[in-house]
Amino acid sequence: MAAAERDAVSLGSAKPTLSPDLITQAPAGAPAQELTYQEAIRAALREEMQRDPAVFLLGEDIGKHGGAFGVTRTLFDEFGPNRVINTPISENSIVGAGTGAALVGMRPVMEIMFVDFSGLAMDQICTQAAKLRLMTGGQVKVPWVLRMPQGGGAGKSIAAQHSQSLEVWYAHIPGLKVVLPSTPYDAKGLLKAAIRDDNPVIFLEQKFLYSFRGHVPDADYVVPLGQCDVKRSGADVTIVASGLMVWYAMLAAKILAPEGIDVEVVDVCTISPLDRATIGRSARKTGRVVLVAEACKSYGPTGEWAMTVMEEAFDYLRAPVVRVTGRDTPIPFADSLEKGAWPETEDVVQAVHQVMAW
Amino acid sequence: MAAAERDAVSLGSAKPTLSPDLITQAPAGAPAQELTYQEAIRAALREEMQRDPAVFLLGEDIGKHGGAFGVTRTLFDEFGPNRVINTPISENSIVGAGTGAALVGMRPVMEIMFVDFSGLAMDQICTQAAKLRLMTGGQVKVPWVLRMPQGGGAGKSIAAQHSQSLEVWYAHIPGLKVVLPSTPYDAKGLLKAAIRDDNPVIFLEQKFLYSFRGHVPDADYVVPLGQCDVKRSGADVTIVASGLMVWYAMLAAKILAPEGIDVEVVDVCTISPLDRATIGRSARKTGRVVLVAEACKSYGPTGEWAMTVMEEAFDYLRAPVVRVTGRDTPIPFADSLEKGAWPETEDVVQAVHQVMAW
Amino acid sequence: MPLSQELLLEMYRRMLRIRQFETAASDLFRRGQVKGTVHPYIGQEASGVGVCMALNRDDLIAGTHRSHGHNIAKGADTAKMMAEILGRATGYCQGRGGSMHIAAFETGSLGALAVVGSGIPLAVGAGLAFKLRGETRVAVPFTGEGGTNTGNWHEGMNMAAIWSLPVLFVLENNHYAVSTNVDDIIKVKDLSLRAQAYGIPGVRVDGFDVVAVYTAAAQAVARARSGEGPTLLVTECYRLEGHYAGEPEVYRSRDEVQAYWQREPLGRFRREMTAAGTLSAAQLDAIDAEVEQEIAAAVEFAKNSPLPDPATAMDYIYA
Amino acid sequence: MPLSQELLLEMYRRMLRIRQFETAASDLFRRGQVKGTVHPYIGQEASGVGVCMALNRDDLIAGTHRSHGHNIAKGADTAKMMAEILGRATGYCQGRGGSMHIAAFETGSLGALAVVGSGIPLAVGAGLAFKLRGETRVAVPFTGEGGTNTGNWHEGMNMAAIWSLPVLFVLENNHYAVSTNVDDIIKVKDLSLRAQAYGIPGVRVDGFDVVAVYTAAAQAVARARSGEGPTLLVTECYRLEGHYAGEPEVYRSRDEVQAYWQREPLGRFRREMTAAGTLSAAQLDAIDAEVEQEIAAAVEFAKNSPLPDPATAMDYIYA
Ligand SMILES: Cc1ncc(C[n+]2csc(CCOP(=O)(O)OP(=O)(O)O)c2C)c(N)n1
Ligand SMILES: Cc1ncc(C[n+]2csc(CCOP(=O)(O)OP(=O)(O)O)c2C)c(N)n1
Ligand SMILES: [Mg+2]
Ligand SMILES: [Mg+2]
Repeated sequence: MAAAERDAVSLGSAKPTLSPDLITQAPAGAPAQELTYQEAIRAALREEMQRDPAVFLLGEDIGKHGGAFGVTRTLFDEFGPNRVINTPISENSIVGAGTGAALVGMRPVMEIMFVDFSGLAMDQICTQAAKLRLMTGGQVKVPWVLRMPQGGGAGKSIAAQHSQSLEVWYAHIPGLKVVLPSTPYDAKGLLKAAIRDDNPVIFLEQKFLYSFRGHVPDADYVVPLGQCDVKRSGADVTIVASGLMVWYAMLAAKILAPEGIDVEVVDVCTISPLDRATIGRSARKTGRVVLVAEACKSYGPTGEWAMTVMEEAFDYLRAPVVRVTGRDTPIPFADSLEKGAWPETEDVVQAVHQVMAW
Repeated sequence: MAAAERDAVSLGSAKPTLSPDLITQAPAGAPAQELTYQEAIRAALREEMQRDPAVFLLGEDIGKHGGAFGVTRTLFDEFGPNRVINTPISENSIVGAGTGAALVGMRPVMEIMFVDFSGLAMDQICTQAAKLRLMTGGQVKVPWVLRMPQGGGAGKSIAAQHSQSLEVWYAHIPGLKVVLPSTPYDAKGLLKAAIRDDNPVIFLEQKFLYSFRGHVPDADYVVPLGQCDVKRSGADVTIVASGLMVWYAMLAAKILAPEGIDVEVVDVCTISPLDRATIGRSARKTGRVVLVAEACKSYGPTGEWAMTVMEEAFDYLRAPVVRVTGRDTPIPFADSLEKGAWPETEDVVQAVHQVMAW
Repeated sequence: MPLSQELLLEMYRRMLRIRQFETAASDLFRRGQVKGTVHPYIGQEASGVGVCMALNRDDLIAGTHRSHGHNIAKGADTAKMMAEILGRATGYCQGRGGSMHIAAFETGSLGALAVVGSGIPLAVGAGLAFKLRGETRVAVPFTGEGGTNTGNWHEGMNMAAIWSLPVLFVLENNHYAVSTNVDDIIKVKDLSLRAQAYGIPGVRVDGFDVVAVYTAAAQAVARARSGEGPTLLVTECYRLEGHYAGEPEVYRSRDEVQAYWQREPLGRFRREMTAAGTLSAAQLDAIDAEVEQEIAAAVEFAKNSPLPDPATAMDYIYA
Repeated sequence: MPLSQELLLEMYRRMLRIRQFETAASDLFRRGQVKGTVHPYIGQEASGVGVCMALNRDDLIAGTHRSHGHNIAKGADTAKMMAEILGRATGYCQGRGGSMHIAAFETGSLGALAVVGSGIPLAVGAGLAFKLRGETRVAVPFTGEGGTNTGNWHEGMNMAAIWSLPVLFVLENNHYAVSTNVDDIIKVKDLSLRAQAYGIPGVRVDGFDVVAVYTAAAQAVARARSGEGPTLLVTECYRLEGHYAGEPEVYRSRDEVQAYWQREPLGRFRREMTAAGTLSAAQLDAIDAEVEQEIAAAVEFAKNSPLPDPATAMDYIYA
């Protein structure tokens, strides 16, 4: 698992094209430091645990070991076994226990090592936690966060049961909020917002991004849930993307600028509830839309985004919405097959050319 | 549970507007009998069990009791305890055991009482069965069928944990096929095709439809998987729907005909793999599309259908695609709240007026 | 030491409340006035009451699809419960939950979850919170014997055991899971044996004997409060009605059911208490009259209560 | 009766194959030639070999994320395995599976599933099929001690028990689940006790002693074949390497690991067999040379094999 992490690191840096300066968010001047996505998540956990004694961590090997990707490393030493709790391999009950603790006033932050394993916990996540508030007529709320690494990136090679992007499973269930940050800045701000939110929040972490760096303010801040973030504003075409795909979109924008194509990039950093207004506004402005998601194509997130464009901007469309997605396949192990299973920046560039040429 | 069934029956007949003659499929002349959707499913199970000794049933209370909705009633007496096997309450392992049996040459047909409980079995369904063939480089196949009642219909009142429509959870996972029949004829033909298919097939049964009647041929027939079925052909507007919503669409078509609006109804009876060609052909013909699904709106099936229309028929669209869906809410118990949680025929009629008026 | 008259009378009152409530609810259901389904707790009254009388108001129970009785045993208001079952705005869940999700948080509930086994980890999590905060409260998940075959049960028992959490696992063996007899789905005859896999005590009691259940529960609760960890308490009872009101029961004989009716907990309690002279028939008759009135009033209250306003349909989806 | 020289030599050969294979694979991984991850089986060789030598070719094993050893023990070809780990078209899974999903169906596998516990119900289902068809084959799911806390384990044990299926549950207690020591996640010290919850026999053996494992497995397999149902076999061994090759191991001391190295199964086997004069050093040395060559050849074969053709990317998604 940390092997996958190591790949991410090496490959992350071996891909100079995907450089941190593609996205700058920390307000100029304000004191900030450069953190990786992984460090930013850890910083959010630490600060929220310091701020609120009700916050505690629950998950497999999150103690000394620091979890599958080292995200919680050092927190066990800092907060001890009552705030950072190692569990047995019991995903459904980890989430269920988190719900029970939340029902009596705690604010658990749980980790499932890979989103792929959350199939074991779907009942507690979607059928219990998401519905408890409504089923009880508002007698209770379930304030928890479930952190789950997901997705891949060229050359991860951890095959079919450790590589999926499953945001749609959760985004389709009312009562849940679903977040997928693309940058260290967003990761920290969104996680703080998620921990302070009174609803069950699915916090997805794109594995390949763990090693990505960015400036993160020292000051306490939150990135509000429920909003898309325009990472780049442009006049000619809108790229709607989330997670790692936002970086591909930004890189594509950079590649396309010299051709005189001015790209706007809308980051769906909260997958659900979906900020339809921002997507609609951008689509009406540019009239051309490309959707990019790492998840499998069919019944994936791009469908909902496309319907949103249809509902919000139909009369403004100058070309059909085009999508770039993961292939409809379980992720194969071998490099030579895995490569084609996920979108690449080149695919995004090509899709933009396609909508511009329409 | 059979209480829900009883409601379906009574309400089914209490809704004269939804009469069997809205859809006729059995070839005229050929010997046929009128069966309910439930009886048609049972007939398919019986005939396939007679045809192939490798076919057996696995599920909770499917023996003498006949399952939550009585679908397997009489089969235990007819085929005995080695072909109709009652299980403990262990959904994940029921599916996993089915997979293991399928790997060694059996063709299990499993029942999970309500699709809502399948959250407990997502790992075995989506992360194991769906991926085994690819992960093993084609060394094996997993020929099973998983039957799951889903959905509601006005006045079912079984609340948040017994009323969901979850086809998207499965349709998003490559390796699975997902079926949702709307009529007794399709239910029998699709189930036979599913049992003979060499892949894991999710066979969803709309609970409110169990009591619906239709003519079913006596002769052996299958309805091939992977195809949409044009239930009504028309020139002015296309309604894409599945399950119970197909009946609302047909009824809407009947209501709209006198107004001179000629509706085409495309039944997405195989949710996945999606027959994009048929949807595209119809959308290009009519230029106006209404999507109807019982599932929750956000990240539900209508998104993928909308994207398909975008990809297949953008230049032909004379109005934005409009959708009618379930509300983004866990299903509440009380009649007065439940009513609005699901689409009604009136909503479909209104949506058609909307696209016609564009 | 012997139990006080007051306590014994309250046990009888709550058991009778359950019996009358279930009878009334099943009746309303058969007459089509209750939608959905009703899972009667008749035959298990002594189990729920014996356990809940050993709890404090701030101890929490996790319920199931069959939790009318658990709520009433914990002290819930039968009028608000009947209103919930009829889907009225005045119900505990404002009509959103209905029979299967009825949960009175004001009297100490963690919710009633209709997915078998799913309530167990909630109780484990509540117990974990109690321990982390140094509270002496106890969490009590109720499960049927069918529910012990779910993964949740195993995972929850193990977690509570390794962290020695203040949890009392109550396994109500009413002998059936829908149509399935316990002997067809569990090989061991004594279900309390299952505690051994987790290194915690397993206790088995006559679930028709409210005093025996209370005594065993009180011991386990004391153990939990003092930090010694969880206990598995198996109450041997019987589901005297169908799985749901009106269920055909093709899988068991009338004789079997009749035989168990001879042992039903209310009649037995009255016989034993009056025979021993611990309680008088007059005392119990008074409660009979009182409860009959209470339930009749609950039905009236429910019937006269308004349905939830459709304008509130989107409330309570998010906090 | 004493085991034949031939059998003993084959046991040594397979254990050594595993040791050498894992050493070579870990080495390739550290040098970046294997992508993803590698979970070495070193320290558990006697467990897998002892069990699999007691099986027929058409008996089936269900593997885990750590199943290189299980496959080799069952007789898989090390060249096709190494090719799979390097993601080559000549691998058992044509490069689609890699280390975590390596499964040689030709020598009797049900697959290797990397979601802990998920292989158990598959074996139960295969056992069910064997029973329904009146076959005398046996299904054998391997699980680590960490895996016994999954719902799958409980559900599978119960199903196999109530239907008395021909299943041998092998619980390999290598003392760690990633960084978590068994004592922190399971309260009972003797894991074979867990069989009692299901009314089936639980047997515990020294997992470093291949003959002891073989003998216990053979008995359980005979029992299963004769229709007497499942057995839980706990093999006490140790994970001598990190959870995955190169894993930092911050959670345990070098001394602890060193102490266990003294007991590792291959040296022990050689010592005991030569001391007792059952096998000669020369016989074992010959196997050492043979296996060293075999594994070197396997690495060569793998390195020289082609990667899967991208044109085949959509194959094997549907049958
Ligand atoms: C996970 C799951 N599977 C199936 C069902 C359908 N179901 C409802 S109650 C029940 C039987 C439960 O038996 P038991 O645990 O003994 O409780 P009892 O009904 O006897 O109170 C079943 C199978 C369910 N609600 N949840
Ligand atoms: C359900 C699930 N949770 C977590 C993981 C991550 N993980 C991989 S191996 C492992 C430890 C398994 O321990 P054990 O069962 O003892 O097997 P061992 O690794 O010791 O062979 C974990 C937690 C997983 N693969 N599946
Ligand atoms: Mg029961
Ligand atoms: Mg282990």
